[in-house]
Parts: sequence; C-alpha cells; structure tokens
Amino acid sequence: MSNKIIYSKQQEDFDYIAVNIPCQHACPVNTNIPAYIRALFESHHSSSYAINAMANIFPGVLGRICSRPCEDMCRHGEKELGNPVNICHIKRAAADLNKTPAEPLKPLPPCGKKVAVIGAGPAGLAAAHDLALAGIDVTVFESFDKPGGMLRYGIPRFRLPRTILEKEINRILKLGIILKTGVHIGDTLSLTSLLENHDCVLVAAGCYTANQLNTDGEDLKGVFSGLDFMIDVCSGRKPAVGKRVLVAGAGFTAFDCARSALRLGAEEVTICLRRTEEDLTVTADEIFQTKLEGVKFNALMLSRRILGTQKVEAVEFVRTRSGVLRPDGKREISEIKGSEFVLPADSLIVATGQTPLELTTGDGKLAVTDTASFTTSMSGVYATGDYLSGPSTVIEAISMGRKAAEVIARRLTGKKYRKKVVRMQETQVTDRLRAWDFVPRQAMPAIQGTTARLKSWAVEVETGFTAQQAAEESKRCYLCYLHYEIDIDRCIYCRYCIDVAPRDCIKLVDRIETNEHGAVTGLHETSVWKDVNAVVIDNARCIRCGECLRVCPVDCISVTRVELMEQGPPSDSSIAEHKNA
Amino acid sequence: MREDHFIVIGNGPAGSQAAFTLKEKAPEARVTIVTKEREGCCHSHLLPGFLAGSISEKKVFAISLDHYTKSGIKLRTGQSVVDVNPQRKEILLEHKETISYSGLIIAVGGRPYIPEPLLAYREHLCTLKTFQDTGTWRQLLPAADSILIMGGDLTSLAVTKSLLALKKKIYFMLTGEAFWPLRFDKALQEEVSGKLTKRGVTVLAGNKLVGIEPVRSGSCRVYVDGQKIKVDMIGAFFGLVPDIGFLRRSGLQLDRGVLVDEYLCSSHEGICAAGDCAQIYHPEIKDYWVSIGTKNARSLGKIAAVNLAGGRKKTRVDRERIFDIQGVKVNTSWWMEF
Amino acid sequence: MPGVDLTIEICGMSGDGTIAAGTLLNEALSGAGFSIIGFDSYPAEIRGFGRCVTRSRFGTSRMLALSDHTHVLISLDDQQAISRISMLGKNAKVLFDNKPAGTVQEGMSIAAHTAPDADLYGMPFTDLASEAAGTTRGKNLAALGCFTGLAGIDPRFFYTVIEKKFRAKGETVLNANLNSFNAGLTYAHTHFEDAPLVITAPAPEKKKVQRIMLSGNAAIARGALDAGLALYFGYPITPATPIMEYLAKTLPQKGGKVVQMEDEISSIGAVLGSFYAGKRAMTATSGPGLALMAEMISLGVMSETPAVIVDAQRGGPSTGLPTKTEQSDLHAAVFGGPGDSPRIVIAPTDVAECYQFTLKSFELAEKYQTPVIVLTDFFLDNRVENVAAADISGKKRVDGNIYPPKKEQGRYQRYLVTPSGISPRALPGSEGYIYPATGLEHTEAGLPDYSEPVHMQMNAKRHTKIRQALADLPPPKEFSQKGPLDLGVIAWGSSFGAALEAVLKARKKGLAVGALKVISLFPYHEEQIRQFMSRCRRVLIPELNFQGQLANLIGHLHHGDVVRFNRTTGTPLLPSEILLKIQELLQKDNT
Amino acid sequence: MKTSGRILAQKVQDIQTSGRLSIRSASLPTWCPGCGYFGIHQGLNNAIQQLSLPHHSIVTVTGIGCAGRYAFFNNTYSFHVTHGRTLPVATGVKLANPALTVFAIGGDGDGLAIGGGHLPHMARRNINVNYLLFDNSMYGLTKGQPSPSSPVGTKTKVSPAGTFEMPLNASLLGLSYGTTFAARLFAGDPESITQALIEGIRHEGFSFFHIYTTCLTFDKENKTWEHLKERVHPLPQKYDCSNLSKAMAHILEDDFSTGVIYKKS
Repeated sequence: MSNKIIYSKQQEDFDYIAVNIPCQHACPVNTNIPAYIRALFESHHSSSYAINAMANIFPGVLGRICSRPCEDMCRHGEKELGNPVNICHIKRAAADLNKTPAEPLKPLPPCGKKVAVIGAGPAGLAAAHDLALAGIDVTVFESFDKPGGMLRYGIPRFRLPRTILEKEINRILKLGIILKTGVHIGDTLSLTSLLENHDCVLVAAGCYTANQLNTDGEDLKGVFSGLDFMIDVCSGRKPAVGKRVLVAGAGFTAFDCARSALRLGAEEVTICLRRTEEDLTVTADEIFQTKLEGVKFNALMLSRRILGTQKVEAVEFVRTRSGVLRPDGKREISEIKGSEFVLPADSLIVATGQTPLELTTGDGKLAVTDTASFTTSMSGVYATGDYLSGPSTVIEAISMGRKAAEVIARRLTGKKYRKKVVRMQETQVTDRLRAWDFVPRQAMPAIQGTTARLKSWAVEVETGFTAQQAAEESKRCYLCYLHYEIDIDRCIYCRYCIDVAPRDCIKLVDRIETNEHGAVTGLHETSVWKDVNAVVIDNARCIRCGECLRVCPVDCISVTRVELMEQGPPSDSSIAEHKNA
Repeated sequence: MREDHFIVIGNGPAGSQAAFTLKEKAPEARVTIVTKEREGCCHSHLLPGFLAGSISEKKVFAISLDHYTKSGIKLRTGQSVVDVNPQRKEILLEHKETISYSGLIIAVGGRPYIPEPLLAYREHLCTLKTFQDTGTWRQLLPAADSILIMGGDLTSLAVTKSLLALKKKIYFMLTGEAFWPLRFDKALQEEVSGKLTKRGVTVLAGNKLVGIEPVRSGSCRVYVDGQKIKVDMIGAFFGLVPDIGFLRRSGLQLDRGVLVDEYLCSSHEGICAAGDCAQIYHPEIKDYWVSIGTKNARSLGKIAAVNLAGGRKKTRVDRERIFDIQGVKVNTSWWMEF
Repeated sequence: MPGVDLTIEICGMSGDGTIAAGTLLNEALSGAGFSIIGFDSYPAEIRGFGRCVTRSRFGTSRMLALSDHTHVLISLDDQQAISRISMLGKNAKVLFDNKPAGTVQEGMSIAAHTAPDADLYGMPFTDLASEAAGTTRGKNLAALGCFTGLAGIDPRFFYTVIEKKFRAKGETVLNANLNSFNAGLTYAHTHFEDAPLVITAPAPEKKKVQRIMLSGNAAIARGALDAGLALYFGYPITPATPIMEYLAKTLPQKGGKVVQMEDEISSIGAVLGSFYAGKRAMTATSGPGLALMAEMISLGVMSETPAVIVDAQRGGPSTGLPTKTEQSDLHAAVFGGPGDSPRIVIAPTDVAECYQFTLKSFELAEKYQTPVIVLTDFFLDNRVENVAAADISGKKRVDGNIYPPKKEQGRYQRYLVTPSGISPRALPGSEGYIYPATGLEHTEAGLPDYSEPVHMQMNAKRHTKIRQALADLPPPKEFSQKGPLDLGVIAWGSSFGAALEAVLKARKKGLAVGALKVISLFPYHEEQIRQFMSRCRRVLIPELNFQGQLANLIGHLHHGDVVRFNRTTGTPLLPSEILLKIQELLQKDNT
Repeated sequence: MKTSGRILAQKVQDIQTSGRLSIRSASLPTWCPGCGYFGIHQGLNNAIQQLSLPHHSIVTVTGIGCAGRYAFFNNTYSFHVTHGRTLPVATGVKLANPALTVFAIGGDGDGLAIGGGHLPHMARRNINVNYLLFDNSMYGLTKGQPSPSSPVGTKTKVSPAGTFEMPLNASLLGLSYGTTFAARLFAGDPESITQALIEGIRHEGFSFFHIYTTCLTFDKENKTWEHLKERVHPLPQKYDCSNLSKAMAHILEDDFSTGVIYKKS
C-alpha cells in the first residue's frame, strides 16, 4: 500500500462522489460527514468539530436546527437497511462534547480591500467569515440589536439556546470583523454611500417581509404574521393568542409558532396545511415533538377569509386537492370550488413564507440580476442568502454566503480561494464490525412531559446525546468515503468475496455502464459463467464492511479513501492536516 | 402478451371483496391478495361480540381459506408489503420479494390510533382491531372487574356493550379526539355521555389525563385532574389511522389515507384504494370523507375492483348517514345502533 | 391429551449449518423426553449446489418411520426449501429468513409458494446472528432459537446440547452460538408473544430410561467396538464415511487402529489379512465400493477367511445417486462376485439393530469363516433415533473362532470336510498348524486342485456351512394376529419401520393384516417365511428398488399372489403409501 | 487506488472482445467460493486462449473428487471417469486421435491414492497427455479426509490424532518416474500457470503439472491461502530445468519453489 495521494478535478470523480458519498453530496456546503463521524467515534471531538466548522461554520447551531438534507440521502436509510444515521445530532455532539475551544483561525495578511456586508444572519456571517479569512477588511451592518438574523429572531430558544449561538457568532467576529448593529440601510445609510467607503457591498438582508394572505379580515386583531410573531417571541415579548389558535403554514416557522403559542397559554393549537402531512419538509423528529406537545394537524385546506368584527372569531377555509410533484419537490395543489367551511379561532398565525425587504438604490429598487454570480442591478453591490433566493434553509444560506464571498474575493484580489477537489488516498480496511450495522438509530433524548417543557422558554427540549450515545450512533455510519475495488487483472473469479458479502453488493458482470464523464452508472449482471467478464464491487450498494478484502485469496481488493474537499486559503491547511492526523 | 396480475393489499372486508370481484370481472387474470394477517378475512366489528361470547370464532372469519383457492385467488397470509413502486408497477414485500402488478388495490384498513401524548403509557393500553388482539383481552378479562375505556370510537361503544353484558364496571373517558381526526362538538359529546350514563357507565367527560401508574399485575392507577381511579384494565379506542406507512416512499398521494377520487382511483394509473384506508374526495358533498364499517368497506372493495377491471362506477354517498363534525365527514351507519 | 406426533424440517443450502441445527434440535428434543426419528440428506457437492434437509419426527409414542407431512419447516435457504413445500401438512408453520441479501423476484421467496393456511414466520436469522455474534454463521442457531421461542419449549434443553457441542471449541465459539440462539429466542418472544405452537414435553417416565441420540452409522461403529474391533480399514465413500469418522475417534482409545487405505480393494484386502491373522477387522463402503470388493469377498469365501463388510446402500447403478437412499444392493450383496460364493448377509431395520447385528456379525464371520455383509442404506445410516441405552450397549462379546484340537497338531488340514462344513481354523503363529490359504480351488489341505470331485465337494462344503449359520441368525419376526390374514406385508432393512406403522394403522382400521420382518437375507429362514406366507391370502413386499429384489429372493416361497411395491425416488418409504397400497389391495379383494 | 470508471468499463469490454473466457461453461462452477481451483481454471483458460487452441480439439478427462467436476465447467469435450482412472482413459483418447489436445485432471486423492499406480506407467509410455494434479492434500468432496500428500500429523475427522503416514511428493514422484516435462505451480498465481501450461502443451510427450492449491473448507492449517502465499516462490533465477538430477536435488531441498522443474531436451 502506497501513501500516495491524488487530487483529482475530473468530472468523473465528482460524479462518483455524488452517487457514492450521498450525504456529503447532499450537503449544500459539502460537509465531510464520514470524516467527522469517524473523528467523533475515535473521541477526537475537537477535530470532529473542526471538520464541521471548516465547511458549515456553525456546527453547534446546525447540529440542532439543520434541515438535514444529508440524512434523506444516507445509505443507512435505504429501504432494507433501516434508518439513516443521525448525522445532524452527531454534529451537535461534536459541538457539545468539544471541550477544547476551537483554534483561532488565521486570516491571510490584509490585502487592503474593504467590503460591507448587510445583514448578520447566517448568509451574511458566513460571507464575512470567508472574506475576512481572505485578508479583506469586513464591516457587517445589522438592523436588529444583536447579530444572528433568523437564527436569533426566527428560532425559539427552546430549540436553539442563545449561548450556543453567541459562541459561534463570536468565533466569526474574532476574525477582525467589525459589527454595527441597529443600522437600517436606507434610513441612516444608503447603499451609495456604503459603496463610497467600500470596494464592494454584499446584501444579505434576508427575507423580512411576511407573505400576506391577501384576504378579508387580515387586519383584525388576533391575526399575526408568523415572522413578526416569532420576532416578538424571540425578543421576549408575549403576544396575546387566546385559547384557540390556528396556524397556517407548513414550514419550521409554522411549527415554531404553534409550539410558541402553546407556551403562551393557548389551549388548542392546530396547524392548517395546504398540502398533507406527508408533504411536510420539516423533520420527523420535529413533527413528533410538536404532536407530543399537543399540537393538532389538519390537512388539505386553504384559508380564504378571516371572519370577525374586531377580532378574529373564525376562519373560512376551502378544501384543496393535491396534485403532482413539481420539479422543485413541492406538490401542486388546487382549490376545490364550493368546498368552503369555517373553523372558529381566537387567533390566526399566518406563517406562509416571507419575501425580501427590498432595498432601494438611487435609481429605484435593488434587483438581483444573476443568482449564479450574485450580481445586482447596482454595480459593486452583490446579494446573497435569502435575499437572493427567497426563503431557504440555514445551511443553504450559509452555502450561498460562502459562495458569494468567493466571487467577491476573487474579483477584488484576482485570486481563487476555494477549489473543489477529489482527494484520493489508498488506505486500509477499518475496524468497523458488521454487528454495528444493527445498532438502532439513537433517538435524541428530549424532556418528557409537556409540563416540564412549557415551564420556561429557556428549557431546551432536546437535551443532546451523551458521549456514549454519540459514539454508538457514530458506529452506524458506513463510512461511505471508503471505496472498495477489485483489480480485474488479478481477480480469479472465485467469488469468495460474494460469499461473505452481507448484501448483494458484489456482482458478476458482463458489462459496465458509464456516463459521458466516465463515472460508473450501472453494472450489467449475468449468471452465465462464460459471460462473467469481471467481478465488480458495486460501491453504491457497498456498506463498507471490509469482509471481501479480508478473504480475497489473491489480495486483489484495494481500499481508497475518496473525499470531496476544498483547497481553501492557506489558513485552512492547518485544519486539513489536523484532520488527517 | 403478459397476463394481467391484480394485487390486492389487505384481506379485510374491502380487500377480500375486491379480490373476489376482480376474479369475477376478469376471470383470466391472476389475482393475488397479500395480507399481513395470519388468518383469513376477519370481521373486526364482530370482535366485541366474540369477547362477550355471543359470536363464534367461525363467524368472525367469514370466508374459508379454501374458498380463495377454489376461486383461483392466490392468498398470501402473514406477509407485509413494505413498498409500492408505481413506475415499475411492483410491490416489495418485507422479506424482500418483488411482485409485478398490472392493477393494484390498497385495502389495508387501519390500525388503532394512540394519540402521541399517550404513547408513554402504550404498554398499559389494550386495543381491539385484529383477532390476535382478542388474546390479550381474553387473558385479562376474567380477573378484571373494573375497566377504563378511553376514547369513544365505534369499537369502544361496541366493546362497552359487550363488557356491560359481562357485568364489568366501566369507566369511560370520553375525549374529543375519539374520532380522530375529527372532534366531538359539545352537543354530541353530551348526547353520547347521556346514553352511556343511562347504561350504568361512569363517564369522565372533559377530564384531562394526568398519568397512569401500574399497581401489581395488570391493574393501574389512573390520575385524572386531581382524581384517581383504580382499574384492572385500560382499553384505548381513538379510532383507526390508515395503516399506510409503507406507502410513504411510493410517491402516491397520501393524507391520512390514500387520496382517491369518487371512483376510488388514486393519482397513479392502475392503483385504487378501498375501505378504511381510502380518503375519498366526493364532489357530491364537496369534501373528503372516510368510510367506517364493514358494510361500507365491502361496497368500496367492490367498486374499486369494478373500476380497476375497466368499469366506471361511482361511490355512493348516502347523505343521511354522513356524520358531519367540524367540516370533515364520516360515512357511517353504526351510530344509530348503540 | 392426544400424544404429540410432529415433524420438523430444516432445509438449507449445504454450508448453511442445516445438519448441525438438526442434530442440536434432535438432541434437545430427546432431552425433553420425546421419541425421535430424524433423517438428513446432504449433497455430494460441498457447497456449490445442493440442498440439505434434516427432518425429524418426534412424538410421545415410539416413532417407527418418517411421516408424510411436515408440520414445521425452517428454511435457511428459500431456494432449497421451496421444494419442501409439497411436504407441508395443513396449517404448517414456516420459519424463514425475511432479510435476504437483496430483493428477489416474485417466486424466489418461500412466501410465494406456501398455501394460505400456512403460518409464515419471517425472521431475520442471518441478521440476528450477525448482530449477536458478528458472523452470519450462527444463522442456524438463530433459527433454532426462533423455533424454540415460537414453540414455547424450555430453552434449557437447548442450552445443554449447545454447551455440549461447542464447549470443546472454546468459549468464543460457544458464546457466539449461544448468543445467536438467544437472539433468535428473544426475537420470537418479542415479535410473536403468544407462542402459536406450544409443544408439551411428555411426562417423565416412571422408570427413567436413559436414551442416547444415535445414527445408524454410529450404532454400527459402537457395535463393532463392543465386538472388540481391532482394525478398521476404509476408503471414503458416501454414506459410509461417518462410520470411519466415529471409529477414528474411538477405536484408538481401545488400542485399535483406523487406517485409510488407498481404495476399497485394498481395504477389504487388509480386513481379510487381519482376520487371517486372528484380529477382528471391518470395512464399510457403499455400492460402488462393494462392487470393487466383489473379487476380494469371493477370495474370502474361497479362502474361508472371515470379514465384516458394511454396505451402506445408496442409489445405483454405478456412481449413481450418492446421497439418495435405495435398497438395490441386495442382489449384489447376496450374489455378487465371481463363482458360487455364498456369504452371510444381514439387514438391520432400525438403529438398535444396527448395533446388535454388527456386533453379532463378527461372531458369525469367525464361526462360519466367511465374509459377513451388514446391509444398511443411506436412510438407516443417517437417520437418528433416541434409542434406550440398554439396547445399544453391554451385549456380550462371543469369540466365534473354532480352533483345531491339539491332536491335529502336525497333521492339520485347514479345509477338512465335516458334516457342518465348518473346519477348525488355526491362526498364524500357532505352532504345528501351518497351511496355505488361497483363492484357487483347493483340497482339504489348501493345496490348489481343480479336479471335479474336489470342486464339487468344496462347493458343497461352503454352502452347507452357510446354511448351518441359520441357527445363529436372527429369525424373521412376525407382527400380526393369529390365524389367516388377508394380507401379509414382508419388508426388510430401513423400510420395515414404515411397513410396520402401516400395518398397525391398518389393523386399527379393522383389517386382517400382518407384518413380517426379515433380517437375515442370506441364508434366509425359508421355513418361517413360508409358514407366514401360507397364512396370507396375499403377500405385499414393499422395497426401495426397481426390480423387487427381496421379492425375487423369497417370492417363490408363496403359492399365492406376491405383490411388489417398488419405488426408486431416493427417499425413504412412508407408512402412508404402504397403507394406501394395503387398502387398495384389500378393496380389490372385496369388490 | 480507485480506477477510473472509464478504464474499468474498457477493461471489461476488452475481456469480452478477447474471447478468452468464452471457453467457460454457462453454469457457474460449484466449487466453494474462494477455492484455489478458480485460479487454476483462470490459468488454464488463458493458456488455451493464448495458444488459440480450438475448443473442440480439446478433451478433458477428469477423475472423482472436486477436481473431477472440472469436466463440467469448461466447454470442451470432456470425460468424467471413475475414481483414479483418468490417465488410462486419457491414454486411449490420445492414441485414438493424436490431433486432440488432451488434459487429464484430478486431485491428489485421485492421482496419488486410488490412481497412484497409473502415474509411473503414464510416464513410461510418455504419451502426449497433459496431466494436472490439483494438490490440496485433502479429500474435499467426501468432506475432509487426509490425502496421500497430507503432511504427518494432519488432523481430520478420520485422523483425529493426526496422520502418521509420510506425505508423498508428487513432483518428486513425477521426476523419478521419468516424466519428460514436469512443472510445479501455485493456484494463487494464474499467470505462471498459464506460462507453464503453454510450454507443457507444446511439449511432445507426457507433461505433468503439480499444482498446489487449497481446500479452504476442510483444510484450515496446511495448504491454506495464507500459508501457501507466504511460502511459495519462483524457482531460482539461474535454475537449469534440463538437468534431471539437479532438478531432483532441488525438489528435495525446496518444497515450495514453482515453475518448470524439468524438461527433457
């Protein structure tokens, strides 16, 4: 075995990652999931945290509230293999268990450029983080009193304790970023004037205009927008909701509103869905916890009118019919004419989404001209985050922030800072045991009993894995970054590997299909001996148990660690080395 | 040409009726029923009577196993379907066998619903849906003098009737969630309460459950709003939730049940649903409804089969029997009988 | 309470540990006090293809034969087990692994084939074993655990036998197996709370009979050991090899030796040499080996040298069906080889008789100075029964040798013609009795002589001698009422148990039927057989060969109708088919 | 290191085009997965392909045992005969039609025990038959009994205390019987099997191939993959395969060297 390392930029290898390391591919910032899970298993909590922080910047925050696109793709979640690895909560464990403070990052020497970032939400902070690392002088302008954006004003404390949030924001600010809070761009400071003092401006102002129902009665007392409701709640105010609360919406905000309403004393809280429970994108844990607290669900209904004289008394809904899935993953719905019905309510929280609060330039409104290059109608002004894309998830916002920072830094300095590469290194079989595949998914411990939960806003409902639970959960990861391969030239077709394989992951093939880049897309199986041209490991089925390698009589199976990485600015290299240790 | 293969998932009143109808309409086609039950078609509405001893086991299983074989229907008992792939027209069984179909009827019925906050006490709660469930009841009943019934769905009332016949002391905790996902309104709740009280049942309407604590074998102490009662057995009857978890990755349109139109056709070609697991949008009443009861199930099974075999038959809604609460409707005929 | 009479099958691919699981099951059930008859069949190929089946019938009364139907099928490999479905009775329980390596097409799972009345229990045997012991090898134990849990049998019966079997292999192996078993047990308990198949162990016997689980092959080996076997020579062949395996472990402890020879020819040669020199020796083989030995057996006949040969019959002719059972070597055993070469052929009918008659055969071989062939078959060799310990031990060893009197010293004639045909035999090393032994026709002194009177006289001597042996051979045993019978069933070897069960059932139905067990096939007890036949209106001879070889041998003794019932499917005869035949014949008589 | 999918696909395609596997039967071999026989199978098939021998011009005569099953896994004329009697039948075949290429294949039990009497006479006659003796020192098909080449002390079910017999050295036997071409090979090295076979098939006269292989099901101690891989090595670089006495001396000294041991010039 050689210790040779290859860094590839072949499209074929990126395609390989997309299929074979599905979690990392699904993550918008391509967090190296197998690596951090393995590090945590080996009790290297600080490197597990560092591997996370390198890609997603807010491990402690995301470990609680991430939308977890990775888990949907986790191979352990395949039909016959059980449940996906609890990737998100392992991330949280890495943060919770990491007792050594994160190593201070070292920015590149100052390059003399200055950038203003508008908005200290996840996108803005992520962008500021990357820009600062590139040696750029960054000032962040925030209209609220405190930084964090939706993390602070959109997510209740019982899901995200503020100490965690502050710790991770401070880690970023320590890079030398200047934060100015309470500043409304447009009021006291215009975009134009910002441009005078900065080389570029990056708008990451988020989406702070709540969608309206545009129906009668929307101005009645007792009607709240989900956004304002959450800002109120998160700022310590206590909106009066009455006894019967209806929540219209299906996202995390709707859930947070419903659970907050319970904590404000509501007796009966119902979430009204346009589509169905099946179509919810909120995680299953979240749905369960919400139901456990006593929130009810009603589906296939759309609010039409709000009834009442001074305050809300009832809401009229119309039935919907669910249709086909759109390419964006949302289901079509249509109203069913004539199916109106009325539900009584003391308040209605409308959490049906937000749009950006548009900024103005001298010539009018600031418009996004190209989402791929983050440009706007105003030269030198870029946009990112929800402001750019409309409402998204936190992890998507971070991804956008980081990408925008890269575009800006490249334009200002002419240098490329982050390059994606596929790193390949021959390695050895791991100590994973087949029995670990049967470890059940560890459930996130949560406070039992609604009384204890609803007692105080500061009670975090989910209490986090113990070190032992986290290690147990980590065992479950198949470590898909390991690639097993049979050397066709040396194989004697003895099928020993197939005999010991735990599932149909090694195949007798007569043909291998590839895509236009050369990545394997299909193995054409045969059981006709004379047509068995090769015995091939199907890495898309492989669960990395290593049994084949252990038995191969002619030692023709190799293991390569294949990882999608970024060759970042030099300061990152310390982490990269750390990780490989 | 490939022969037609109709698969019916579920062998309850709806599923079995669907299979026999299919065989009748398309005698050349293969018809397979896949059911996770080990026994034949069980009429679960007769189970309370069976517990009371007024109905024989034979009557509970209405159709003999031979009858399926003789009719040319392949009956696979004790086998669960874990996935449906409408693109490839295949179903996947729990033991990893795939079967191709040209037409599919989903008639899996429902399983007892336990509201999430009660899940912590699951082990103390007895339900009654399958024949196997009667085992627990028969084991505990002889020694149980007092029984708490929670919920208030149609089974609960039938069970109460049977238990009263067995001279048991009944506490009835009537809750608004009984008709999940529907809720009683005040008037209805009072009406039911009244009827129960008249029969000698202690009704605990509107009381909130605080906790359940086991005392010795079988018996439990139940805390209700400051009051505590000791019972020997607890039955949970919160209605049925369609047992359609296995369809979650199939792409079929689901809400509580499988969403179908008045012809019982789902959004995917060749897939129908019938019985308790079908959530039907019916233009006549302009709303979604689910049917409850054996008679309805059988009739839906038949309609689904007719339509799958090329017919075009609408489900009929008998307005009189629609039970309308808070805008959601249940088609039922049982209520009058209690 | 009705007695238990249940048949359990375990079926898998060779390599799945099917046989091991079957053995453990039998031992455990025997420990629980049931009577058991079990039968495995395994393929010639080690792992490539081929089905392994173990089938155990156990019950509260004595089990005589295999049953028609299987009540519980444990599938360790669905592809193999599917073929066993036809054996299932009504409401059979089918336990199978519901987590195979990948998805399979319709029909590839056993669940696709079972009748609706069958009770399917999908249980992840392989995964349970992997989880409990880190290896899939224990899936057979996991399956046993699942069964035990379902059946509500006290697991301690299994712990005892698992412990016994694996203790010697070390703590790790033992625990891996126990863990796999327990994983299955727990799974069954948690997933199928109400045991759907509760098996009640029989009440303890008043006088505790010690029972031992034994195969026919092991019984043969024990018989030989108790006979004072000194040397065993053999060449591997299915299904006789287990005898050699058993002796290889046990014979050296008694000062004997097991030598694997280069072929069957040399094996029988060495056996003859050993007896010639006065030591008891044995070889065991099957049809193809017996054929190779034919010439050497006739050397034994000609040279009047004792030998004990076990012929474990399998399907033939030629290499035939190595793992199938058949009773088609009867002609070869009785008549095979060059010239008129009479020898003794005995066929035990159950495991206890395997012991008794193997032991007896040494005495007979010595006394009558002839090769003795113990004729068993695949089914009898491999079937296991829990026999009473008293039936398979402690039998007296009798020295059959007749040595020349002292007065013969110096003028000893090895092949002296006597009225009994038996000539005293001297052993090499004894002074004054030197003689040549030869395969050529010879005089009383043993010198070659091809003259007419010598050959005629010597042929007569050899045949007389063997006929004399009848007195020492086990006579036929009758199972019937007194007086005339509508039908007499005569059977031999492994098929007799089935015939007897059929006859007992027929008698319960009020039919005038009797059974006759023939043990000694050559020479045979002409008189007793004839007497039995004379009381029968008809005689039915069921046997597992194509021609009806026993019918060929003794059929002429009957004046009436001799009905042959022959089947060569490679599987044991069943009581039900014989009963059907009996009923069919008697019905014909009545119409 | 991970291979590019494109290269992998091409390799598989090339194997198909070369036709070197087309000699295999349709049904999969029934040998235990991981058996050394697969390596020999691979080596022999490559030799046949490299020599461009028409498949119908080949006769494979096999004995009884796992090696005997070879007759069913290749698409050539083959004759599965009785135990130990491969060489006499092969002799007949070759004498009847010298144009055929004849392989005799059997295991160590077949060739050294029951059929051990045939090898000397085959060598004496020097008929152009290629005899492959698969030597795993084990009776596999009868479930693990010792063979004539099992080392002293081999423990099996029939020899629980270990065998007392001295093992036969098949290569030495071959040389001492006067075989005109002898090679000793290892199943784990199909490439050298191919090379030796090419040479042996071309050799006019009897060619004897003594091939070390495994019985991974029943032999866990002696000829295991692990042990063989550790011990087997090529013949010395300056080895002279034309000198019989030196060849015998070498064989006596070194049990695990592989290559063409002797070739009568």
